Amino acid sequence: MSIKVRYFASLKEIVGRSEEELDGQNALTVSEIWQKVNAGKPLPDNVLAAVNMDYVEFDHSVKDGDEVAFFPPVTGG
Amino acid sequence: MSIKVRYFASLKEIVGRSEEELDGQNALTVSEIWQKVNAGKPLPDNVLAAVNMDYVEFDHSVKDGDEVAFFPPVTGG
Amino acid sequence: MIKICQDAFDPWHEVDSYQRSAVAMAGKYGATGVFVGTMRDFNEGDDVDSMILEHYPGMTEKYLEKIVADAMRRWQVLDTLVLHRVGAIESNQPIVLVAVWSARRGDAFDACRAIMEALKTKAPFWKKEYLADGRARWVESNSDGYI
Amino acid sequence: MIKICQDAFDPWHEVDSYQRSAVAMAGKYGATGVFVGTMRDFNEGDDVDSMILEHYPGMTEKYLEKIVADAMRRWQVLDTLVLHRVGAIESNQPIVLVAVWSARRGDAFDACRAIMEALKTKAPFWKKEYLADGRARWVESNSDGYI
Repeated sequence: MSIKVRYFASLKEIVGRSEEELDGQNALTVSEIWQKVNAGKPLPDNVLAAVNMDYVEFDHSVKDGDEVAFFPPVTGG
Repeated sequence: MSIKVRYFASLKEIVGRSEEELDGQNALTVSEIWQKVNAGKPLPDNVLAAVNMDYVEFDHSVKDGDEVAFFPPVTGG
Repeated sequence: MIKICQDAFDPWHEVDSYQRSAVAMAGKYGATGVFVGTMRDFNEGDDVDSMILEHYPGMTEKYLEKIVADAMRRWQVLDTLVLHRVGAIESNQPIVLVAVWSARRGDAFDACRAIMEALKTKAPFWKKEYLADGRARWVESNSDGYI
Repeated sequence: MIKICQDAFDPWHEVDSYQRSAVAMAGKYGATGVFVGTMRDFNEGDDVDSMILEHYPGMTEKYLEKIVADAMRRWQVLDTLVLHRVGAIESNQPIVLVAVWSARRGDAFDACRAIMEALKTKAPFWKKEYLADGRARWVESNSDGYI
């Protein structure tokens, strides 16, 4: 099992990748996931997070098998 | 010259006519016009009045040549 | 544009063709707000078969012009289309169409709604309903849109 | 119905054909509120040639379903149609369509606007603009609809 991390829109261009897998982690928060896969780089302002396609706060605890997504404010419609 | 008086919708059915002419009158208010052509019958509740196709109050003074209309609340749309 | 329609109209076709003809606003409008009022087959608990829409020719057009001009003064609107049916109407036929084109959505939403509300309180149209049980009655007043 | 569209769509044709297919609501709806968002050829003072609309497949549908369900709980709505374009879009092409059918106009107006506002703040779509001067940029945030 693993955690899938995804990036969208401008954030995908900033981090330079669209997705990655994080193996054998548990009980990390969304913030800690970001730190782990982005070498301690601070989260850009205004970034939103979703776990399993639901908006979450950054202290939300991620389980093995979850999909975590980071993206800028939405601009559809 | 004369004043044209018109009725619409349910009010037209109540008074039993759609229009009439009132000759040689001047400086009457809209209320007085109604009294004159309706033999003193009281104005039904909620009736609206227009002079020359603009809404007016019942104390509006009517001039020779004007068109006066009486009708119930509007229900279009 | 404002039109009083003696015959049935297709609101989506009207909006589409008006929009295509209004070439000057192509690329300028980001928002279109549309309202269509359609005749239901029920009202106040009764089945309604058909309806006659009476109006005051001349005053109708004058007030629709006023109502649209007021909305265009108040909001940033590029263009509007207002159609209202008169005469004999059957259930499921459109009665009124209000369409507003603007650069931004706030103006389109607000102006479309304001035009409809003003039309409902000021434009001289009256509905007479013919019920399934044979009765006929004048609709007495317009509601606030929720009852 | 909710649809994510890869290709250009004609909003008036979509509303018309959906309405014709929804035979159960014929005669029941007295009000239809429609909003169409269209790509302008300008934004923030610059000429815009085209746009890429990115989205988060799966989450997009999930949030649109949520948004519509919320509106249907809150207002008396008979049916809704929500379409949103993704991929490469040119100026003057529709981006989004929201249509709401209800018995009375208050519900159609309020639900249509609430769905649009929720879509603008919650549905995971992102716009990248390609400007006439050769630059490209991500749109950074949605406005309140007036600026």
